[in-house]
Amino acid sequence: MAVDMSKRRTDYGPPHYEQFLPPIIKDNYGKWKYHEVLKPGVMVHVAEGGDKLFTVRAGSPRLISVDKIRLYCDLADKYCDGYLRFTSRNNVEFLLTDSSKIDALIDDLQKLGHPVGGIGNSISNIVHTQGWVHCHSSATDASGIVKSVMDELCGYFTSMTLPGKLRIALACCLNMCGAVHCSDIAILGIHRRPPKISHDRLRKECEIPSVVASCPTAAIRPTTVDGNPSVEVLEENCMFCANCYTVCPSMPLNDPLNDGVSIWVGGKVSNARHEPMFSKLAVPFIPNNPPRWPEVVDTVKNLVELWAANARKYERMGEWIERIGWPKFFKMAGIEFEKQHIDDFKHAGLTFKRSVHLTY
Amino acid sequence: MAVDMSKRRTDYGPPHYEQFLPPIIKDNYGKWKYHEVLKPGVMVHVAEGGDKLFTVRAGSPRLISVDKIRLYCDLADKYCDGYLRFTSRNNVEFLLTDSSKIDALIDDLQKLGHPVGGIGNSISNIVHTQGWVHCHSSATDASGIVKSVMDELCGYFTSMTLPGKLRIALACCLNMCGAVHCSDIAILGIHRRPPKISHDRLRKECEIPSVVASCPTAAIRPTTVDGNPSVEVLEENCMFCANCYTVCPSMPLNDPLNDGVSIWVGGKVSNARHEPMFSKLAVPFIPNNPPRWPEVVDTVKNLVELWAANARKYERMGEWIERIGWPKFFKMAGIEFEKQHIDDFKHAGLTFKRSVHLTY
Amino acid sequence: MAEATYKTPKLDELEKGPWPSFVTEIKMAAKKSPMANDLLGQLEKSYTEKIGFWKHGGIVGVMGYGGGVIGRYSQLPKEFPGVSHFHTMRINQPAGWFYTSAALRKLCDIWEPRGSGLTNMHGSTGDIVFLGTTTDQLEPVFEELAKVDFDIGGSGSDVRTPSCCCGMARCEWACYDTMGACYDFTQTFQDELHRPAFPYKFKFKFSGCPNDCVASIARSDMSIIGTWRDEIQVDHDEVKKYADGGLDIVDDVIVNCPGKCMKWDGNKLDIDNSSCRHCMHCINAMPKALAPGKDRGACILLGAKAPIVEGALLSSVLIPFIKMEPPYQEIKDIVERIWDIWGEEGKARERIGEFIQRVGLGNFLEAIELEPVAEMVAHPRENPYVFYEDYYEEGDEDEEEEEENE
Amino acid sequence: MAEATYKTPKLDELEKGPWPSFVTEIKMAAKKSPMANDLLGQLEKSYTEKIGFWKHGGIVGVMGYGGGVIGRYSQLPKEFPGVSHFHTMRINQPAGWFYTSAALRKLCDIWEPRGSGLTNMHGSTGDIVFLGTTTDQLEPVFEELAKVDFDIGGSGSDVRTPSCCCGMARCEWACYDTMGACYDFTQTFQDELHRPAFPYKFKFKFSGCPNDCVASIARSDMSIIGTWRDEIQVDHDEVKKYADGGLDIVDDVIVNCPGKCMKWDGNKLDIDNSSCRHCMHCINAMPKALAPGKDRGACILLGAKAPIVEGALLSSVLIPFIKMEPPYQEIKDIVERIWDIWGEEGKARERIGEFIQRVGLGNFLEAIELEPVAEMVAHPRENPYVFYEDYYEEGDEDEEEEEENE
Ligand code: SRM
Ligand code: SRM
Ligand code: SRM
Ligand code: SRM
Ligand code: SF4
Ligand code: SF4
Ligand code: SF4
Ligand code: SF4
Ligand code: SF4
Ligand code: SF4
Ligand code: SF4
Ligand code: SF4
Repeated sequence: MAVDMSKRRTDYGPPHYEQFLPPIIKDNYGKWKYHEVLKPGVMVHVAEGGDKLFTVRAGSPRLISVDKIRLYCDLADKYCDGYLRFTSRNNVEFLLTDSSKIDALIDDLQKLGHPVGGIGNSISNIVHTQGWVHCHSSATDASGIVKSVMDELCGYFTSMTLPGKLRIALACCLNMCGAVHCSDIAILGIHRRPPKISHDRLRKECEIPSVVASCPTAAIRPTTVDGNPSVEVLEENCMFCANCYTVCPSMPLNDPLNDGVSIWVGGKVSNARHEPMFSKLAVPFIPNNPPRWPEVVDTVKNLVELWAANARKYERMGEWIERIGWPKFFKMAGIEFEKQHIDDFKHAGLTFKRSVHLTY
Repeated sequence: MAVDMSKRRTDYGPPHYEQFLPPIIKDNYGKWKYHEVLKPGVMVHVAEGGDKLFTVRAGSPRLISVDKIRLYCDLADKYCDGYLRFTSRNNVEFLLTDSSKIDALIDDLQKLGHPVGGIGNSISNIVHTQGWVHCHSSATDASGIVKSVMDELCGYFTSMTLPGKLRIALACCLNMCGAVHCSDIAILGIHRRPPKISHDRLRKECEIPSVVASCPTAAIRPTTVDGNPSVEVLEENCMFCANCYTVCPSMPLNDPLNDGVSIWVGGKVSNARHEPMFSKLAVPFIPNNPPRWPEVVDTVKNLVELWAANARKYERMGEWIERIGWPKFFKMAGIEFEKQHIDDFKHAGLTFKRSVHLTY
Repeated sequence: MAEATYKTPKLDELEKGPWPSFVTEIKMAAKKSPMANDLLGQLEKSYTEKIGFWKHGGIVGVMGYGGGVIGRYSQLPKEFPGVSHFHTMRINQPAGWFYTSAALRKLCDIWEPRGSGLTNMHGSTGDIVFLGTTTDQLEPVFEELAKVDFDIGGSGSDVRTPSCCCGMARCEWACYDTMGACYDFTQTFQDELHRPAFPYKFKFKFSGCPNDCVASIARSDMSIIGTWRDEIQVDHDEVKKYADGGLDIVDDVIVNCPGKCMKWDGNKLDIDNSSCRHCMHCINAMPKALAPGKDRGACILLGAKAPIVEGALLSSVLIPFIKMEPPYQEIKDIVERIWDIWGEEGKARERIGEFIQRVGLGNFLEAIELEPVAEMVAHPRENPYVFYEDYYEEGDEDEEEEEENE
Repeated sequence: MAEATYKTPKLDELEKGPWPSFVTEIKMAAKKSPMANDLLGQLEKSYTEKIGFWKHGGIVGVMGYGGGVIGRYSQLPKEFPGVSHFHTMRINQPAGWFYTSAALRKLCDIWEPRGSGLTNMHGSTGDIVFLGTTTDQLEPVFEELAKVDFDIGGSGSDVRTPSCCCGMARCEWACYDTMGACYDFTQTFQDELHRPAFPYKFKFKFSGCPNDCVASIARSDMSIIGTWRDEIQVDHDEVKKYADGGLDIVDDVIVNCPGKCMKWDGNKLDIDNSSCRHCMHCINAMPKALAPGKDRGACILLGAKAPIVEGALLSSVLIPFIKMEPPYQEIKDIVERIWDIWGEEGKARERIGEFIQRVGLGNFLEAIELEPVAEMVAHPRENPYVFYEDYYEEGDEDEEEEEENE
């Protein structure tokens, strides 16, 4: 592996985006006037000068093979001079100038098994993470739940019947690689058992002071095990965040009996109407039930449909719940309010109801 | 002082209120139908059966002599069979059944120097505390500022021209014996110099561990002075709360050069419309300027008039500011926004602006 | 009778202006009381030097009681001997602050010869404050008070003198009998009021409706606030009269409704009571037309306090709705359970609101044997740091399966 | 070419249903790649045992770079030798995720022979994720990438790969050139991106307007969100058309306006722009009729992050409004000052948002030489715990008086 470092090219950064822009975009860059959603998954952007750019959006599993990428390329070549893009929610978009080609493209996408939709008042793709496919931390799988949930909600991707946008995210552990903390509905993998310490390995792999310092609740204390320095965990102080594991491999939390999923609701990111909001705990625990996590799918579906049936136009999940109040939400959703729903972390007191603004 | 404890009467509690209620109230207890404000300081409560109770409310300095109480009694005897009460904001109220006597009572009250008003959309009495009259903790006087401010605002007590109620409170130190933390406008006495430790006395008077524990910012450390155990204060960690002084008399914070007053706005208690809110810092510091604290009086008056000129009907100070936004409030009030306005205590991060909902 | 008369040029400034003057009051008392006179002197000095001249605290009281008197001594007893002792006595006010002139005159007659002749009507907590006397007068004053049926109030780490709004005595909105409840609680907790045995003070305040005219949600450890759970009573004719009389039903009432639950078609007011937040605004705006419902009771909240040490708190919901009927046993039982756990595990100078935040509301509820309900929180937790309390060990697998099969 | 084929009854279930299946993708790749094939095997085992089988981390990379590769090893290398190494490479995506088929094909041709043939298009941060390869392939892949002008992205305690919405390329609401800015920042901070030297990661995300289509306010340490400060552009005829077309201007638009600053008389929309909060809602609802103003720029916010360790944060306002013009020097200077103080005083694994909370926003602003403005806070402090920084000593009296006389 002897490489001549002086000749080696580094720090050149990504290719400049301009070379990937279709001519119509180059011509109208910064000159778009308005857009219209023409039908599910299809919108047109009209430029000041009148040029029209048609976008066709298709769902994607995000985890795709190079073969699939090449198939996307084939479609791009066939319909839009090879120009395509991906969205911030991992959908694929084809950029057309000729509206007469839209239907044929949609057909081809559907044949390929990629539903067209996700634009406007629909459910878009689920932002998610690695899960058992790649990550050491995961308390659940990511892709499998996403697939199962989207199978069930696909009709809301390919139509535009909802009151507003609804954004779902999944993260397979508390690190929350994604948008889980600010999503209309969030699915979060959780551990529920304190780290199992391998004292032998810990001695070699980890720095005891940083392990102790890593714990947000000070549950970890230095101790001596069989005459060797190690750590112990005060189990009643552990809330299973796995920050110790991130710092020290000898403290795994993964545990098939106790890992599972929690469901969160009411977060949002956009500034539209209401300021951005965090997601809040709805269902504290659902056991992992691969391959299709039916309880998770049901719960999410019920939440979507409850919102769809009751929210006002434009009202995101959190805005709706804020209007009707959390007690009513729990009642309507048939979810029991439990001790776990009550915040008990640092700013807990600020979440207590400090008024008599109640509904009965 | 030898007292026969067995014969001594204790724990009998306050007299039963019923003996102090006028017959009209006994008759209509719990049977009031509605009320109307007839003119400043005068309202009528109408019972289901039609009985009418007239209330005349007069301002009071709260600190009153027994002579004044007797004068009140004389008026009560003259106009309403000896029945009177005090309000939760220390005003005095006379309870009449004969409306023809109202004007004469008002005349007599005014002769006595007690303005009639404070009902409806007016400024009521200032809730306040002891100050230099009685308390060891005070960073300012209470009664003197209250008198000076009320002299200036008296016209708003005797009229009903404001958009809604406006409630002012004063506390002479951070213990906040009163409603300062939830008032439309609050005047708060503050220290700005760390405790001056009398090491000699401390040794005798105070328990060092409780002194150290008393400090919310951990600014106090045990130390040795001239060979004796004592404490020291890390001055840059001290925010002058005087909790150490409450626990230990040898650590006074009172200091004529640095004590003074801060002004807070936007708090409320009632659940009407908006949930109750805390007051927020408007003016970090105004030096003590007895006997009439003209800078404090000016500041409060300006705030009242700014609110009166701009708030919508019913809108309390805090509701108004919330609608227009704090940046605009600071601009309109001509108050410079400074480092001190930014929270840096425990939940500080939750007060940062975490959206782009800004006005320009 | 006064031993020295002071020049008080600064204080004299405070006799000017339209608002009644506390200086005039002190001067009035000073004519008869050397105490009040020396108070004038010391206060003028404070106004000149910009600092108070009182020593720190001092524990004094009446026999058998641990609270109700605030000891106070001058730093300048030689200069102002009249205020070398200047203790205040807190006298438990009658509920609702109603008096007869006869009762008040008796109090004056007790206080004039035995104290400064100065009072606060009333203190912030609600007591009658007798402002300034000497240690040797405390017991005699108490003796005299007993004769006229007035007892001493709270101070220190005890139940503080409860207070309440005038409620049913004079307000059409009272959803329960505030004065009745305030008196009843005061009597029940006489021992706790007079003998400090808690980690810190504990205040009760009773407001008849969500307008909260005694600021209970901001200033009492337990706030009992009247409310209703059925429908707002509407007199449609009277609504129309308000509209005709110039009230802008949309701008003044509907736009301000936090429940966004009212509609007005120009003729009829329609309230979706299931979304009403019981804020009182519409009722406040149209007292002749609207009234709280008929199924009335109170919401019980816990934990308000001033900022020292952990920052100010408003009370938070403990019982969303409860009927208020004497002897209020259910509430008192809960109060006792609260005091038990707080008394046992509370730190010195830790108010109940701070205690709950430290141990966690969920744990606290378990200790006082109340079920958590969603009304207790503004919203469920946002952080994923949940203390799940049990986990399966490897051997438990069968159990788990059993559970699943159930 | 596959060495073993696994029975995957559980995973096969995930090939059913209308949504495209990742299992199908892995199977597609498995036809050519033993890595992908063994991934199938190990994943089926995870689905059976309900646990992942990856070892903890592992530091691998390409020469001269400290980030961009996530090391991953199987716990079961004997059972699944194909994934004994299974590192991911993060490839810096082109701004806005625009591609030509030609460019994508080149990437596929690099990855197919040298990795699993599996990708994420894209990772949560925005990178092209090459999913799974062996240590010895890292350097060759990088070499090949260099030839087609793709560079590696961030990981570890460095600048993470910046990302942006499509902005001016396809959106009429872009208030600045997100793609231009994203590219420019990425190029400027190449060193910081490739060589981790911070206390922790630092993410930039660029959104063209307050709709924030890359979730910058939730997911980036520095969020650059387009906005405007003059008046919303209104085409009144088009508003009328929306109204005629069935949009309920009052219920759908006005009631939802957080600034409460719109009026509609049935014919004309009136906006009080001085109260507009720039939320975008009215513009979103009527894209043909309304548009952001012409004086455009961005609001810069700081500090978002996921919950570990101190709880999740949204970014908070640092610069309420700034014109966005290359080379964005003023912003970059501030960024450098932020990194200086954070680099010096930040604790290991302390994100900038946590750092600011620890040292205090006021102190932080002083360190980076920015004046505090009211736009930075939702509201001023509620607690009275102010650190006043200077006090007068007794000797200062004259000074004080001097000040007063000035
Ligand atoms: C393509 C994409 C940007 C990109 O560069 O990739 C995009 C594009 C558009 N967004 Fe977005 N948004 C995109 C992610 C987002 C996100 C981020 C996310 O979901 O993680 C948000 C914030 C979501 C949140 O609040 O949690 C987002 C919040 C919005 C909103 C505000 C919605 C709301 O009511 O809260 C609008 C306005 C609207 O829909 O009327 C909007 C509007 C739009 C418009 C109409 C803008 C335009 O004129 O072109 C675009 C098409 C709308 C659509 O998809 O319905 N876009 N948009 C992203 C598509 C993701 C996808 O595949 O579904
Ligand atoms: C007499 C008193 C109760 C008592 O038992 O002593 C009382 C009596 C009434 N209050 Fe009050 N309130 C009294 C202190 C309060 C307080 C406590 C305080 O100020 O410390 C509050 C909470 C203030 C706050 O939010 O900071 C209070 C918030 C209200 C409100 C809600 C106002 C709002 O818009 O926020 C109403 C409703 C209204 O005014 O329409 C109300 C209404 C009323 C009514 C109209 C109720 C009635 O039907 O009799 C009474 C006369 C109103 C008036 O004074 O304008 N009362 N009221 C108190 C008079 C104090 C004084 O001398 O000024
Ligand atoms: C007399 C009174 C002020 C007044 O002028 O009205 C008062 C006076 C004192 N209060 Fe208070 N408090 C008084 C009502 C309050 C209230 C208001 C209320 O009860 O509605 C509060 C805020 C509500 C609360 O309880 O939090 C209040 C919060 C405090 C605190 C802070 C307690 C906390 O938890 O934050 C202290 C400090 C302490 O307890 O050590 C305190 C301490 C004190 C002390 C005993 C001073 C001390 O450091 O020991 C003061 C004695 C002054 C003196 O020389 O007479 N006082 N104190 C009020 C009692 C009169 C009465 O019985 O009617
Ligand atoms: C690959 C990716 C998830 C995905 O499937 O897309 C990912 C994967 C990992 N993330 Fe992440 N994060 C990824 C985007 C994010 C995001 C979202 C974003 O950037 O918009 C977040 C939330 C935003 C944020 O930065 O706070 C995120 C918050 C974390 C955290 C928590 C950081 C915190 O301050 O709270 C950790 C823990 C850590 O850093 O030790 C983490 C750690 C990790 C590690 C390295 C696991 C670890 O403990 O060391 C994961 C490696 C998984 C693997 O085996 O490949 N990842 N991570 C994303 C990067 C792909 C890309 O470059 O495009
Ligand atoms: S959320 Fe957790 S388990 Fe999932 S990819 Fe991120 S770090 Fe790994
Ligand atoms: S999982 Fe989290 S709470 Fe539990 S010991 Fe580890 S760091 Fe502490
Ligand atoms: S606020 Fe402070 S100084 Fe004033 S009476 Fe209360 S404890 Fe004393
Ligand atoms: S005044 Fe407050 S912050 Fe300062 S040393 Fe005393 S207890 Fe600590
Ligand atoms: S709190 Fe309600 S019931 Fe009591 S006086 Fe005020 S308005 Fe009337
Ligand atoms: S009480 Fe308040 S919330 Fe209920 S209808 Fe009236 S204004 Fe609305
Ligand atoms: S953030 Fe704004 S500018 Fe960017 S794509 Fe979304 S709507 Fe358009
Ligand atoms: S952008 Fe938002 S705040 Fe501004 S006028 Fe439109 S809806 Fe109102």
